[in-house]
Amino acid sequence: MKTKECIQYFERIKTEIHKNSAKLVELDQAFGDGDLGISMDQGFSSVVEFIKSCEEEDFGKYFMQVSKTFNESAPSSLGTIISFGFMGMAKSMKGITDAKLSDFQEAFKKGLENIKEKTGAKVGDKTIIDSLEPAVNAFCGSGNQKEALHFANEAAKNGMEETSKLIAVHGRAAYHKEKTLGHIDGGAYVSYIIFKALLND
Amino acid sequence: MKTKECIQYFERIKTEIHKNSAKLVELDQAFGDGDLGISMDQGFSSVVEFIKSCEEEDFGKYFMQVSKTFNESAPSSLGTIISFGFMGMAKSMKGITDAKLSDFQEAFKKGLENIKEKTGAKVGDKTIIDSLEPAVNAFCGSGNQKEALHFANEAAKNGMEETSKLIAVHGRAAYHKEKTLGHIDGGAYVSYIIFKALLND
Amino acid sequence: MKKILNSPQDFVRETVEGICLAYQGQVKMLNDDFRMLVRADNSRKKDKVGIVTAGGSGHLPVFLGYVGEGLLDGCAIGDVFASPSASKMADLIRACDSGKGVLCLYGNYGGDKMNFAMATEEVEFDDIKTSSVLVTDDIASSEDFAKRRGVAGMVYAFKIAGAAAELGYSLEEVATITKKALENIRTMGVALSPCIVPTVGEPTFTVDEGKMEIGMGIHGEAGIEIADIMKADDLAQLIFTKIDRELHLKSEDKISVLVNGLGATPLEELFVLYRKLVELCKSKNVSCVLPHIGEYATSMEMAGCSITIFKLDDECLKLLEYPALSPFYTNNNLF
Amino acid sequence: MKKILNSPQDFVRETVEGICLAYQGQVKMLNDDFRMLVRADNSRKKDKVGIVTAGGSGHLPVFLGYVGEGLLDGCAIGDVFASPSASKMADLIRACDSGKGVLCLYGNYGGDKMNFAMATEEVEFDDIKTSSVLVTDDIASSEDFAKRRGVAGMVYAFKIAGAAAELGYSLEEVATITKKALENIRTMGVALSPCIVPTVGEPTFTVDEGKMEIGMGIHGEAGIEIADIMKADDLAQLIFTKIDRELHLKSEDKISVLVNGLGATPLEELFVLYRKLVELCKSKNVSCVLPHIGEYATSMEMAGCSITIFKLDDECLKLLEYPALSPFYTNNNLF
Ligand SMILES: Nc1ncnc2c1ncn2[C@@H]1O[C@H](COP(=O)(O)OP(=O)(O)O)[C@@H](O)[C@H]1O
Ligand SMILES: Nc1ncnc2c1ncn2[C@@H]1O[C@H](COP(=O)(O)OP(=O)(O)O)[C@@H](O)[C@H]1O
Ligand SMILES: [Mg+2]
Ligand SMILES: [Mg+2]
Ligand SMILES: [Mg+2]
Ligand SMILES: [Mg+2]
Repeated sequence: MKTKECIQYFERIKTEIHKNSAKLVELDQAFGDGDLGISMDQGFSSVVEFIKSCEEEDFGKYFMQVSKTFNESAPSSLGTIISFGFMGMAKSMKGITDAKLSDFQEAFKKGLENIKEKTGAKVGDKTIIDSLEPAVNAFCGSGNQKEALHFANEAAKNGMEETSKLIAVHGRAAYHKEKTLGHIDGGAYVSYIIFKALLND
Repeated sequence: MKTKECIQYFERIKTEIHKNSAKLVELDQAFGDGDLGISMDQGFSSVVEFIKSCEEEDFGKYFMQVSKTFNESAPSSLGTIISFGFMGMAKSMKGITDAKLSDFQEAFKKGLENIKEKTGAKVGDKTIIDSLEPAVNAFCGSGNQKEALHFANEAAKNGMEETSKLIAVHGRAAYHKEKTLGHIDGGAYVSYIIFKALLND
Repeated sequence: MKKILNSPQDFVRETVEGICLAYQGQVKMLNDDFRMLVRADNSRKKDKVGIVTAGGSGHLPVFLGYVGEGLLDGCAIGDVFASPSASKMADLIRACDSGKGVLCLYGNYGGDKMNFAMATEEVEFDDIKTSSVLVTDDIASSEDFAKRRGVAGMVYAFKIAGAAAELGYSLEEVATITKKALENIRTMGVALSPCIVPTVGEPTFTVDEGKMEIGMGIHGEAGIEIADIMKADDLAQLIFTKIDRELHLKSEDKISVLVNGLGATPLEELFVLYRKLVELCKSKNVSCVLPHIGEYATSMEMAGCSITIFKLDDECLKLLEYPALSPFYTNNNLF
Repeated sequence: MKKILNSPQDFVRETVEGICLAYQGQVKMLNDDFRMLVRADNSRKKDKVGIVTAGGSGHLPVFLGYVGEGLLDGCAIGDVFASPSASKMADLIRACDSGKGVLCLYGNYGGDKMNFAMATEEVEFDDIKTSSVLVTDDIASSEDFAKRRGVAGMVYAFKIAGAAAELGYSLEEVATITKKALENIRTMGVALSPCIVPTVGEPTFTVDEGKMEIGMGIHGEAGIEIADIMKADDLAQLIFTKIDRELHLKSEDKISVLVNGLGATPLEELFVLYRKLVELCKSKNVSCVLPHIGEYATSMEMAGCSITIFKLDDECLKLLEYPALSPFYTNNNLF
């Protein structure tokens, strides 16, 4: 796969995020500041705008620019967290111009790792990680792209739903402690949307 | 009449003003700032409070103190205008300790004159003068106190009612020009209340 | 009533007590009376013309906030939106006279005017010379200059008079230059929401959602018209045009602009207005110096703003730049 | 939406353009980008530690207003209530480094933290030393000091860090004294009414008539409890007691108090609160110096206030008194 071919995936994510923008605002309003739908919308549409005219063929440099673009237009907490993810992917894919599934699997792992390192969040903390980590693991569990994405999608959904049983310890939601029980985390929902869009069922 | 005997008159004015306080607020709200009922209430109750313990026998000094007291507690436009009135009365009654009706008639004239001099307002300008001037003139038209007050009361009432046909040129109401047509002037209404209370019918 | 206070009756006293506690080295009550504020060094006062003002409370930093070096020597205040009494004004004038006379500089409102008339008459007996200059900068309040209300433009008038007095101008000269300044000062404002007089407890007027009242006075006096809320640029243009019609700004003129918040309007919005005003000035080759942007004359929690333009000649510019220092105002960080 | 603006999307840019037009001699955009503000003399900068901050718009004078002498060297801002991006922060840090390193001093919010983490990592490649100090003064936001939000207390932190840098402290020393100051700074606030993010167009929360939200954050983060509006004296007492529980004020201690208006609350009310705070301090023989009373850190048109207490040792007092000058802040008229 070439960098140019990534456009369709980002387009799908952008569309799916946009469709769910009101839902994300609602989730973020419960214990955050309610901007999640807006910032994710901005972030992914800026990335799509950017990559359409991006001639970079090196996946490393490509994802580094995606990371910067995303952060510039969505410098919120989750926007920056996702930028950390792209940055991890960039480091992992440096020098690659024709990427195989295994390259992406490695890149997703590195992206997840970078996020965990920078945020200090782990599974169980009621954040995007609760959906992202199981999804990335599932994605790495098959050599077939369609199947990998299918597993990932399912794991992302489960992980997202599980967050309603958790108490937030990071971000604005952490001020509300026990009150966050019963509510789904907005960041985890974003992860779920991303994998749903990638699968494109 | 001695200064001590003035208390009953001031008491009556105070009571009548208090009863009409909401009405005065309403009149002042139309084209003013709506404080007329409150400031008149304050002014006359402070004066009553003060003269109860005032031992001054000289009518001149007595009204000078009434003027000061009134102004201190009601330093609004009309409050100060009425203080100018008391000041005019004070000057006219200097040295008198036993006042006759004619002394009061002279004092009322001087009070009115002082107000007109200080404000520059004249009959027709839609102010307290439109009720006060005819009332004072009528009050001076009889040697019998009861009758004089009766004439004054009637003139004050007519003058007050006439203000609804006039256009304001002084005070806050002047900003509204023609719009003030059809409305009674609050200051003129105060004059009417005063003479009504003095008559005590 | 969304206010932080104790009893409405104590509001003015407690405000002034707070101010005196905060700025002990700079201001104090006269005769321990919270209705009169003078500079802390009032007893060893300078040999200069005294500058005093008076008016209702509820407009901080107007009036109390302008008692300071190169500004006012003293100020008397009444209840919220109400004049103080003549006797307070008279006491204040006496305390601020150093033998060179006292300028009474205040907004053109009935109560204040009548009380100052009584007070100046009173101090005449003590052989204190006074001169009165009325601020009538609000172009929305009347076609007739002399009948206009005084609003935010009085801040510039305080600044000019204070500096002139500091520089040794005589009473007549201080009055003359202040009047000359005021002839070149115009203001117009808009209100977006009402304010509440504490003793009343509810708004004395309303401005409907989506509407603004153009030309409304700082106590809620009715304006020229009620309009839909307009864009900041259009508002700046509207007010600029109305003021320019009177000041006749021309190429190479110098002005100082005061974009004043009435209370609830965020500072950010004032800068959006200022941005457009500079653009309008540039197109006429008028230059803007020493802008004043912030809350200089408020109406408690009223939302809205006013724009004042002060056309400067060399003398006024010099006086505007002259150092001034009160706990609420200084110009040393403005240029 | 009762706001004076053009399009919500242009609000932040136009605000900053207005500021730069108003105070040309003092501040300017970095790289003509309205998201970064530096001192006008940035190019010939002093040989000293740089102090920068960053955060969302809508809090004027925080953050832009504190770029000035003896204060911040630069500031990056995001949209209303949103962090700027890491690349702006990185550019800013580079521009404010004179070789002695840069202190990143900002409020403890997720977005700002993550972006500063990314930015400081980025400038490390250019061999720029940075140190980060987070402001966590809001006692209502968590029991855990490190998890608390940064609110008005950051103004004191800017002042201390700025003065220390001016006096030639090293990066490590500036960071140390600023942290020490912050250990002695506590804030708590109340909100009486909401504010509106321009792009959202309606309030993101409500405070019912007759109610106040105790401990609400400056972006509307939920507080500790919703209470009936209380008397000013009771509110002062409540906040003082909560803060005192942490600062343990004792006889002969010196403090500086910041009574901060959130936007729509009249200045008068802040002085009513200050009056009571001084009384409470007197009863403990604690003395109040250099009070800051006014709008220092706002949430646009939110009504409410916060009270910050800064317990001073000799070093902090000296740094607090050290001259500071920005278009929005100076301490030369406060004592
Ligand atoms: N420290 C953190 N670690 C991991 N995820 C976090 C952290 N802080 C916030 N998040 C995630 O980000 C989401 C909120 O994102 P966003 O709305 O951008 O935050 P904010 O508006 O407060 O900057 C949360 O739902 C959570 O999933
Ligand atoms: N210049 C004036 N001359 C005579 N009467 C006046 C003048 N100005 C105001 N008044 C009278 O005072 C009344 C308003 O009084 P008041 O409510 O005390 O004024 P304000 O609240 O504006 O100070 C008017 O109704 C009018 O009768
Ligand atoms: Mg959010
Ligand atoms: Mg009135
Ligand atoms: Mg009045
Ligand atoms: Mg946010």
